[in-house]
Amino acid sequence: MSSDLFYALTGASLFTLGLYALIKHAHILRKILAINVMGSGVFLLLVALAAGGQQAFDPVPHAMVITGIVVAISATALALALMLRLREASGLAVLPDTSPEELSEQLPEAPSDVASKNNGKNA
Amino acid sequence: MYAINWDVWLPLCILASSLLPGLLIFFLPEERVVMRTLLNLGGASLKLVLVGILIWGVFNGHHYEFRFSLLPGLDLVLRADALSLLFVALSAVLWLITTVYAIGYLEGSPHRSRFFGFFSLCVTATVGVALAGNLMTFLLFFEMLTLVTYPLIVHRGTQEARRAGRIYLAYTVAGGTSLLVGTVWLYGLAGSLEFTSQGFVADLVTGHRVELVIIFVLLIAGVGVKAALLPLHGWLPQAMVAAAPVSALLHAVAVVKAGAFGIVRVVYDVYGIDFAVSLGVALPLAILAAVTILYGSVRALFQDDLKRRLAFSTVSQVSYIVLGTAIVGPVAAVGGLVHLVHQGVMKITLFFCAGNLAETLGVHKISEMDGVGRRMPWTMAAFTIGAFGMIGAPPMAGFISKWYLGLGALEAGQGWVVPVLVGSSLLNAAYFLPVLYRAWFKVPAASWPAERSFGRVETSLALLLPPLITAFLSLLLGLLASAPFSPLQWVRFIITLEYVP
Amino acid sequence: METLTLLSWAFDVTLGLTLMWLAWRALASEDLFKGIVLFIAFGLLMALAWVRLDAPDIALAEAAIGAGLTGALLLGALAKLEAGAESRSRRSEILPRPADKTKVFSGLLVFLLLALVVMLVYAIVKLPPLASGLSAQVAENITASGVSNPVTATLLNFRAYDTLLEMAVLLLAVLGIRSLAVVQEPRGREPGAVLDMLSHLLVPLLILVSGYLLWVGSYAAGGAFQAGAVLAATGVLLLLTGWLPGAWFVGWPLRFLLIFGLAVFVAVTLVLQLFGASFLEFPPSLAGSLILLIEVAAALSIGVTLTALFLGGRPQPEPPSSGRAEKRNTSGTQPS
Amino acid sequence: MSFTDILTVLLLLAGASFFLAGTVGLLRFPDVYTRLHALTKADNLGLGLMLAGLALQAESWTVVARLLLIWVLILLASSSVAHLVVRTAQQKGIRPWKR
Amino acid sequence: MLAQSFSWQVTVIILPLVAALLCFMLPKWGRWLGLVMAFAITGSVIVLAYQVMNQGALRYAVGGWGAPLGIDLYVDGLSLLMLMVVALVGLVVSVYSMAYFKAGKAVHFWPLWMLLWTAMNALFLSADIFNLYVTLELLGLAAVALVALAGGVDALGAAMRYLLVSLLGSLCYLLGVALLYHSFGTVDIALLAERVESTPAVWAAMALMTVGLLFKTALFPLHFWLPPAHASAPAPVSALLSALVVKASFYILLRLWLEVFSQDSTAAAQLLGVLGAAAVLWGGVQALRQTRLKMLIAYSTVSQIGYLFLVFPLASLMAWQAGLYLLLSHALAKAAMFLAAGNILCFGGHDRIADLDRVAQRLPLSLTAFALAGVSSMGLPFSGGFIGKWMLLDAALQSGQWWWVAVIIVGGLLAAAYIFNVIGHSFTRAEISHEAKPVPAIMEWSALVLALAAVLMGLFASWPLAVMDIGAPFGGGGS
Repeated sequence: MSSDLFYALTGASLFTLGLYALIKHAHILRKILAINVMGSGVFLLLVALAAGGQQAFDPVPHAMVITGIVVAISATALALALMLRLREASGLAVLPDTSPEELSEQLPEAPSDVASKNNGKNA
Repeated sequence: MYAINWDVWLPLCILASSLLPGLLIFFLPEERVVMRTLLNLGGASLKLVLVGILIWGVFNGHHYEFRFSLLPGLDLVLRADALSLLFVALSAVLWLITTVYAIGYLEGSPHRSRFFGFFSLCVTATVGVALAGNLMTFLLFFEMLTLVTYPLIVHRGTQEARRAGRIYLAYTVAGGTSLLVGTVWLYGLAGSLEFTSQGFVADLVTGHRVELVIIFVLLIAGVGVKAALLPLHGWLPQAMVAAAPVSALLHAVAVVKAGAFGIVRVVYDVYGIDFAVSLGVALPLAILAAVTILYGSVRALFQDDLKRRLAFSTVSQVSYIVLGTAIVGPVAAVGGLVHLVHQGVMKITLFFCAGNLAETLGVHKISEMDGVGRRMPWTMAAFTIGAFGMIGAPPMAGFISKWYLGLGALEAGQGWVVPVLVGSSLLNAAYFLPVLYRAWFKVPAASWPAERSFGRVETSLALLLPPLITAFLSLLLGLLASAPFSPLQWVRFIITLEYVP
Repeated sequence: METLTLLSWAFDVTLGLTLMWLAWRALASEDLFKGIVLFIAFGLLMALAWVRLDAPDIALAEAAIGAGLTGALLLGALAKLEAGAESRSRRSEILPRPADKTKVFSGLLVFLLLALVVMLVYAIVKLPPLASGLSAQVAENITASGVSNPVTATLLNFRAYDTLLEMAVLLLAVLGIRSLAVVQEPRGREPGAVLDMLSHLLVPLLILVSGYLLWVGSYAAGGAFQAGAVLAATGVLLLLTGWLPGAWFVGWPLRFLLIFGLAVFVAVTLVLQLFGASFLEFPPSLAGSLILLIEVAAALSIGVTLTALFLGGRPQPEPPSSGRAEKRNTSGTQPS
Repeated sequence: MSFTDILTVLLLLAGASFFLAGTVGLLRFPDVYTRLHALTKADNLGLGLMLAGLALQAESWTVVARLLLIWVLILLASSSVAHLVVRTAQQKGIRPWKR
Repeated sequence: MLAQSFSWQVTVIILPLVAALLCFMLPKWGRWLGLVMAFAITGSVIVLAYQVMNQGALRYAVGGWGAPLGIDLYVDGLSLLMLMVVALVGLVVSVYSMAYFKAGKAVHFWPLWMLLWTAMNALFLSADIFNLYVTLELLGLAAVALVALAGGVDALGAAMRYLLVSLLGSLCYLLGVALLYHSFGTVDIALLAERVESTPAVWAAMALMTVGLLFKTALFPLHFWLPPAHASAPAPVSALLSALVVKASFYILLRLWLEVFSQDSTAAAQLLGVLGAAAVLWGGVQALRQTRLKMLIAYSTVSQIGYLFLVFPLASLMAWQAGLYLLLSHALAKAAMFLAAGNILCFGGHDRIADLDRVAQRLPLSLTAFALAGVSSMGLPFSGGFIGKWMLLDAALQSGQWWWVAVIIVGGLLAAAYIFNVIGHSFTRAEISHEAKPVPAIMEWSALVLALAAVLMGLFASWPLAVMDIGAPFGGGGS
């Protein structure tokens, strides 16, 4: 197994790992981190496979990844700003219909008004 | 560049003569009464004139057909054939009369622009159904009819009206869906949907008999909802909450008639009566119609609400048309088809009268009708003519229909129909005669539920004239049945086309 | 040489495993701050991996943008998140791994993800080995592209259209952020003598580095994005040391700088189209200088844009009454 | 292996050991001030040694100049950032660790 | 030379981009600039349409390189129709937004909307799967920013979820791009279609890209993000999202399945069909249960999207055409519905269906727009929805897969139920009337124009169907 292939497999694993974290974690900041990890995995895969050949390296995937990195930071910045705004409006940095039991488990001392607001929404 | 080819554009103009006024009326402010009335009556009269030209043209050998490509291989076709002329003429005449009546009836009530807008659209759809030259076009206007009658039914805006509207939609939308599936399926098998005398299915489809039976059931179920065939009639009595002109329109001109007309089309021009017989679907249809006739009459017997009684009467009477269509034989077919016209004229009379009673005296129930004939002699006279027609008393229009039906059944060797006819006539008598007795011979109560005074005449002229005219018409149709150009002669002509040996 | 390959192989495996471990820890750690720091470390090691994969251009971009600026963004956001929650305990703010909705759901998820991994691994292993890519075509056309660094040639010539749209994405992020929030009344911090001096030294140096990266991009690793990222780092540093954009700047001058790169890009291609070139076609004789022109504008815009992303909202110009001259004074140079 | 090669290896090893020391300090020291202290001092020195080692292998003087530039840049950057961190820590009221 | 190098395809992409820059640079003029540019963009789409109808499908090599090295733009009947529906809805929504957005929000709306338009036009013209990724991201971020424009907890939360889902979808898609690129050494769709063969990597790419795009298209069960996002966005944005944005990812999916993944994927196609059927039913039932008008419309979108996936298992020319026709008419109808709902919301300050009677009677035009659009959604004549449904039924019956017929039927009945539920309320006589804010006439007419367009699509079907054949995107003119 060449090391390039190994990097490609690492990329695939990172993608999956990020996907797992994206689904499992409630905090938006963590979800954003997860998305970034997934992105890194995809980029790694994209370039590592290109390096596999014996010929001169293929610059096209490199260009694609640079494009991808810039897109990723744009998305991250927007997501963070949105998160802060959401937090300002709702007092919580989780997605709106996170189930109340999930919230209460994470947040034993959550202010009651927020919890009730969420309950109302779910009902 | 080209001279306008009227043979193409006339059918479209007939549609437009109610469509455009209808659309314009929507945008009229509520208080522009004169303008609205002008548009209404102008459109109705124009349509009548155009239909007259159309009939004249057909007799002079013109072939009227408008074609517009909807999809590759599928056209929107408006064509004036013998059968469609019958229905077009009926709806054009009755629309004019109903419009006059509706103007009188709704005077001063809210949302009239909306009402008359949909009223015109409703007639547009009916005329479209009548002129449809293929099953696709028929389906289009049939569905449009569903949509535009809904606002008329819920027009009053009460909870009850909305409930009735919901029930109406539940039935008709489901029916429309069934019709749609049947049509698409048939199109897939036959590759064409053009109506032809004696049907196109037999020529274009070989084999697939099971599918064709299923399609027949789907199509009949689809149109049968509007025709209020037995298990599908539930919406009709509910829809009685609508205003009297709407009921008149629903029962006599538009919805129910479109359904019955659809059955005629499906049996004659889609399948062809011979092919339908060979598929073995004609007899079940006839039996279903017979059952509906008896069932409707029996239910009518037990209604105290006048309009509900009339509604069940409609359920029963419309099935005469279906019965006549499904019995194999030209004579019975004549009886069925001519009933399309006769029932329309008679039933509209009855509904006008019921509306007059409600509007003038506040009388809705039969038990309140004691002696009403003395208070409103003209109205009740019209009612009496209509009722006798329904029973099928000899000089009246209804008699003609029943006579031909019975004769035709015997000719076709379906003797079981005769007892049905007799039984139904007896039941008709049983539910109409007591009403007449009450109205003419009982002593009126001290006061009417909600009386309005109209001076010297018993009610406003716009309400009184229409029932008188239609009553007169139904007398005339019976008396002059064998005159040239009477509906009976016309129907005989149609049937000779359908039954070419 | 045998030992060297073995050694490098061992290095690659270690690096890959470390990457996975870091990612895992960054995502799973109880403390958000720790998670972010680990993520930054992850980014830096990613840069190392890029170097190992013969991708120095990406390594630079990753180090500057992926690890550096993203890290700064994340930390800044976390700081604001915590600043808003002073009443609450830090522990509650962290919201670590949520409880599983049900065990079944969790199991299903793991199963699906395992299936995903198996599918990916199988697909990758079974990938036909030839995979020549487009290196031959790139090599063939590199002389016509006007630059000798194939990555830059791809980014700014062969696939310049991607880059154009990508700059639109960047602009879009700023637009989105500006529509979301106004930066709250900034607390002008005194830079202090030491920081002031250091930033005076550092800022020109960074700008120099940025220019160098831009210049070198035409034949070696580097280019507009990397240069822009370094510029942005400068901007972020300035913001951190208490420098604030002056009131005169946050109106149209700032907006102009934000769209400058994109505008030049579009303008150049439109002018060329007037002369008969097709969309984004650069005549070989002019391609080098045109690309440089676009890159300069792009780098400037990218720098300003990324800094604006870090700022996290639209700066509100001061009301004119509150001493404009004074503000300008505190904004740029030292008051001391 | 020439003399310069050996010198390079020695310098690199020395640099790496300083890095190691700095990292150990970062992980093991008790508070932010002491950790920064270990990190900046040791790492700057370690980096300097490494760059010196690499400079011995350079092919031209321009490369040496660039390596030097890198060192200066890192020195400036790390001292700026260290200062910033410490100041923030102070503003937040974090007390220096005392035994 | 000039004539050859100049292309209206480029104009269609560059114009909205320039418009975005101008609107951002000159915020005070933003509204008027936006409107003028909207007309200009629509005009150039019309010119492009004229060109394509005369010359057939066009391919344009950006930068003169040509695939596989460069990026190609490609326009055929399919992309042209998408461009045109975007132009029509976009123009009307622009006019509507002139009145809808007050100064503060307008400053942000116009540049974002123009970028969204850029993204859509670029997406429909691109023939390059990596370029499509970039346009997808541009589209997704612009859409999210527009949703968040509404402010408020609901909108922000919905936007956040939408953003995360959108990014997840893009990354799945990008991973597929990576696999395809390394399998065949190109990212050009036409070249991929030539070179593609059945390998594990292609299967993995198909799965990943399909799932990623399904996230963005919000096919059941990946629709969870759509109703809150579409319901809480500002009305014109809801219209754009429901009418156009979800269709963009569907378009990519369609292209890929038609060209790249076309061979032996029957099982996967059946799966898509099943999900589509579930969406039709689930969306319909959920729409019926909603108490708020905009939520109802959003769930209706979930349901209507399901129909588009019923064409995958049928896979005949007629089915593809039916799907596209449904897509187009749904775009018009749904935009009209959201604009009408926006008017109602603006007028009465709420969109509770139960209290609609007091509002709707005083906005007859908006109500008419809603009703006409509803007719199209139900698939009743005369409307584009009816034609699409007719063709879909025809295709389903011809392929012998009658179970899809049942789904289409039940879906139509559900649609009728939830739409008449709204219309019925508006006919109720109301005792109390509302404190109402007047709605600018232009907003009412905008909704009506779109609804009428949906109705007209039911009458003039031959023309769009003829356009669909340009370049034979659905493979072969025959059968």
